Amino acid sequence: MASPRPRTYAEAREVSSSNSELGWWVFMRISGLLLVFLVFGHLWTNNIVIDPATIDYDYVASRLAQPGVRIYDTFLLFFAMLHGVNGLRYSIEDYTKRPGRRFWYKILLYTVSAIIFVLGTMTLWAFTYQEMGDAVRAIGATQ
Amino acid sequence: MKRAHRFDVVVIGAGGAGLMAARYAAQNPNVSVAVITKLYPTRSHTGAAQGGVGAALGNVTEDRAEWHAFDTIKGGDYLTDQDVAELFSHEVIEAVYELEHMGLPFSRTPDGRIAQRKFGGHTREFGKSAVERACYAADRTGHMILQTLYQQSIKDDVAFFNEFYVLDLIIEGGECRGAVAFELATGELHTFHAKSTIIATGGNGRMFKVTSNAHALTGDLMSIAYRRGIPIEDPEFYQFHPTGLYKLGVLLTEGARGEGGILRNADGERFMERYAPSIKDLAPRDMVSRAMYLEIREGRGAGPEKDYIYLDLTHIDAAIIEERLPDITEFARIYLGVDPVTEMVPIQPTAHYAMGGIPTTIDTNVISDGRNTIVGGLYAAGEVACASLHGANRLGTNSLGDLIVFGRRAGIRAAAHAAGAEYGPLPSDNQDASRELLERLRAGPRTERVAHLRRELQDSMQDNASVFRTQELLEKQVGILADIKARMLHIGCEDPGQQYNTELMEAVELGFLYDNAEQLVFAALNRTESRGAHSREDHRERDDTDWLKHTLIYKDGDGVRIDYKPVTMGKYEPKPRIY
Amino acid sequence: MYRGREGQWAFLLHRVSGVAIALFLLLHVLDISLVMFGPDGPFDAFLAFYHNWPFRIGLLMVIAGVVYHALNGLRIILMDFTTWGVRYQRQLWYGVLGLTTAIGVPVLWIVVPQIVGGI
Amino acid sequence: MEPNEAQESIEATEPNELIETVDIVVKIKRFDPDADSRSYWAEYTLTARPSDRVLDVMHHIKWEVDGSLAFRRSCAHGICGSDAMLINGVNRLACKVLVKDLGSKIVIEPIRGLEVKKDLIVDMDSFFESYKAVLPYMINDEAPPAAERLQSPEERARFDETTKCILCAACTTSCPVFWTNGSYIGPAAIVNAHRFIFDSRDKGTAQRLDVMNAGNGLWRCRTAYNCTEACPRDIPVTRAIEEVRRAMLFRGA
Ligand SMILES: Cc1cc2nc3c(=O)[nH]c(=O)nc-3n(C[C@H](O)[C@H](O)[C@H](O)COP(=O)(O)OP(=O)(O)OC[C@H]3O[C@@H](n4cnc5c(N)ncnc54)[C@H](O)[C@@H]3O)c2cc1C
Ligand code: HEM
Ligand code: SF4
Ligand code: F3S
Ligand code: FES
Repeated sequence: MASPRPRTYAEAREVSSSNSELGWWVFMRISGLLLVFLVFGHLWTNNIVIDPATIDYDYVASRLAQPGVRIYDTFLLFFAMLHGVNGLRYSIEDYTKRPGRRFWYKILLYTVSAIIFVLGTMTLWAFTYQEMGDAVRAIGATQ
Repeated sequence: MKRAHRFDVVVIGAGGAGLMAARYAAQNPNVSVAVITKLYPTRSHTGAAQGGVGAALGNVTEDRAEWHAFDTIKGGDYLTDQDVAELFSHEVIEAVYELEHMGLPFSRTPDGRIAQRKFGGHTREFGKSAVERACYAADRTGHMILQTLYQQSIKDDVAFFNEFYVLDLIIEGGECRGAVAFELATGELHTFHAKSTIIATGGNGRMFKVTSNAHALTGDLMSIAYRRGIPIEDPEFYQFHPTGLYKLGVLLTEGARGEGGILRNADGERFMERYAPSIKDLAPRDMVSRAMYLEIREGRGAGPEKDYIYLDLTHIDAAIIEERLPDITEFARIYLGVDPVTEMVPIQPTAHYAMGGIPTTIDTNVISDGRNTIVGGLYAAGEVACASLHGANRLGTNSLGDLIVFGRRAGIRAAAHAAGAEYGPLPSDNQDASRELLERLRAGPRTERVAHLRRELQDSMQDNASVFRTQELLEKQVGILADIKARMLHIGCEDPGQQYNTELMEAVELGFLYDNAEQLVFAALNRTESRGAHSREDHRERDDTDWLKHTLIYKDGDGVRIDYKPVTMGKYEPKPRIY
Repeated sequence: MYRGREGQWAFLLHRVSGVAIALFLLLHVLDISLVMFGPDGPFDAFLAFYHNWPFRIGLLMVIAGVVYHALNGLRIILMDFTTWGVRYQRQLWYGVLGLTTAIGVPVLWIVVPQIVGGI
Repeated sequence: MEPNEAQESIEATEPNELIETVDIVVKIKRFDPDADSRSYWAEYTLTARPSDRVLDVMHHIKWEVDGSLAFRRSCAHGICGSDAMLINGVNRLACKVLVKDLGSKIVIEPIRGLEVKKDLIVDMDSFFESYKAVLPYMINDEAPPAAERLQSPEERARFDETTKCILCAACTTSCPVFWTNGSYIGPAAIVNAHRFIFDSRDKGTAQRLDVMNAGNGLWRCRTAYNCTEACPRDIPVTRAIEEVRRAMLFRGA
């Protein structure tokens, strides 16, 4: 009745390839500390200071047009993504028992997060929203 | 898993003695070593020992090996073989240092040495005053010995067969060629072919109702050797420790009285004043146990059944109790719901230690008769063995010393023997006796229950053959044993399974226990004197002219045969044992 | 169910809240990135989806989760780097719960009408 | 119940409660590899003394009711580590918990996360493999002195608590991370590594830390404290884990 997952520590060592757990553990703590400020700051400005129900394209576009906000959000995006994705990895490793399945879940997680991270970065830096608004309006006008 | 194994050295038992033997056998590069044990090694009862291991290191005050040897001989009521005691008291010093080098975390003196404390019967200058001789690791010395030795065996990569019950020894032409064992996990029999076999299976305290011994201590190999024609030496000398928790037998260390604890009867009287006016509650174990029994028998026992004594610690500072006796405080609180700080603790003498066992030479070779004829390739060490270090009564802390000294000797000797020997041919029917035994027990009619017979055995041994013995009681016990023996033919197993059939094992163990009881009772019946732990009310005096000799009891058909051999004397002439 | 004590529940809540926030984060970045498609793009339509009832309640829980996760994260860091953090881990956890409520209630006071009111 | 039957059912007796008995229901999760494909609950109704150990109750069932019930035990007073079980939702030693502390309903299951072999007997080999992985023995190749290696009482005190471990597995099998991730090395192994890492005589710290630094080593611990609560020897397990982590973080610095 051989179990497909490594049951003993010795077996697990054979299948584990990285020794980076220490680094991630430290990172979770440092990023966690930073996130306290970043996340609460974010919540404060977007949920307390302004009523989120009033949020619309113009509000977001106008905020993203400010370089300060861009830099702030970049930090938030970067740390929250790494912190959160690594945290999700912990869960995958703890709850998926078969090494094969575990591998594919992680690939899926990393792919999705990479795409979203790229999207997020593009949102922050690829355009100025002035230009973008103009361009869109221009397209609309030609139709 | 294959069921035939071949190792140069096979060790049976993984307590202090077995692991020590395995370690030193494994040091010999020319031999392969395996350990067979019915429990996982760290479950062995060596782990229960609290007090310490006696060795004359002299770390606290001056001490000498000679003094230790003398104390051992006197403590053993002169039945100790004096050459063994001399050798022991010197080698135990080395052995303790070796344990320390293996990493044993001894408690320390302020200058960083192994800490030592006083213990009953250990004195300086041949009885002048108490000496700090017990080397200790807090109140878990045995636990640390067991752990340290197991750790070493991991380092040495010793092969273990855990949860394998040895059921038989293969003895052919005066030589041991290995053992047959039952694998608990699968229910299969395995044969271990060996050049040297070391027996280190511990005690047999479970033949009594109230005992400090583990459930696993059923004297298996004492019985197996006996069935294979090897005698048992001095089985009548069985030590009762005075302070076991009422009905449970869980041990409360001698340290409790060392810290000032007092024994009281139902009337609250400090009765030890009557029995040992000078040292009172700190008299030797056998004396205190006897006094407690007398009190109970004369109706001064406490409790609804008037069958226990109180250990009174209430006058001692609460902080001292908590700090120095944490374990026993916990035991009393958990198991009896009694808080030693404010209440008296109900106690009873508890069956503790077998001084006798499989007879060996000073080199741990098992011998098969009174002329010291050696059984080739067979060794024994630890509580199961009797090199006769403890004589008629063991001193506290000398058992752990025994394990490490004689365990080590056994390992070295057995490996040396194996390195120079060939495998003797294995009889083809080596498993037959074991298979028959198991089949009989599996298929038995079950008109008797194992648990009931065991309880009867334990109760009657406690009543008739424990602290006090008389011809009448012992003869009565002979009758009871005969009855139990006959009824044992009717036991059986409800569990038809092969895997982890613990019921079957208990049935086997009952048979072993029975043999141990038989050895004890017949030897005790014959010995018409009182010496050390063997106390005959009808023969109250020690009798050196007729009885300064070791018992050897043999299985003889359906009965027993008793023989004697002389005690090895030395520097010390027998004197009355006065403390 | 294993009858673990405070530590077990602290861990479980931390993990659940962490996963919830992380999943929300992925979604949130996705929705904000829709801004790239301009004012007439799918952004506002997506926001409308946020106004679904189940989603609003989920959002409230995520916010509460963030507060708990952040505070308990600080508790974990204290335990990792100080001996008294371990010794008083239980008290710290009650502190975390208390503070979560203390911060959470006023925040919800402000946020609930906003979220609920914006129908 | 006849009077002498009552006598038989007990080994432990609290003097004040000698006559007192209680009716209890014991539910045991059973599994017989020779007959069953899955485990089932068996229920036993019996009379016990409030001061009986759970182990006594189990013995009563085994000895008087159903001989096939399988469990491990030896010392019967909490020192050998054989009988860790999941009793009323918490890991404990059956010989160290009394009926009166549990009430009239007792639910007993095998400890979690290790393969069940029969009834309450689980596979301990994999547990011991994890223990062995941390090199739990003194590593010091320097020739020892003729007498003992010196160690001050303060140095000795540094690792006192982790020397108490009896390898009962109550901690590891109470850990929520271990339940779902059997390759986590587990608190018991870390406790035993701690015992050597903080021993001034040992020189194997680097090797041991390397082992525990690997993928499923001690960074897996999420400080759930179930291990600390479960330890029958009162070892501050989580604290020991944190100490080893810090040793790892700041080593060689
Ligand atoms: C509560 C208590 C406190 C004590 N305190 C002290 C003290 O302070 N100082 C002191 O010096 N002494 C003390 N003693 C005595 C001492 O601890 C024991 O005598 C000693 O530990 C016995 O060790 P051992 O190696 O012979 O056997 P054990 O440690 O009992 O080991 C027996 C081994 O044999 C195995 N075994 C048994 N039968 C079989 C079989 N059929 N097949 C395979 N394997 C088998 C078992 O699995 C086990 O591994 C104490 C004893 C008790 C009970
Ligand atoms: C606000 C401040 C935050 C702090 C102080 C913080 C702190 C921590 C810490 C210390 C851990 C490690 C837990 C452990 O090792 O036991 C952790 C885990 C985790 N965090 Fe955060 N975190 C914060 C915000 C976030 C955010 C914004 C997310 C989501 C994007 C997140 C998701 C996670 C996840 C999924 C885990 C893994 C949980 C587990 O495996 O048990 N955290 N956090
Ligand atoms: S640390 Fe405690 S719970 Fe864990 S194995 Fe050791 S004694 Fe048992
Ligand atoms: S229960 Fe598990 S998560 Fe850590 S603190 Fe104990 S090992
Ligand atoms: S039987 Fe030994 S710990 Fe319970």
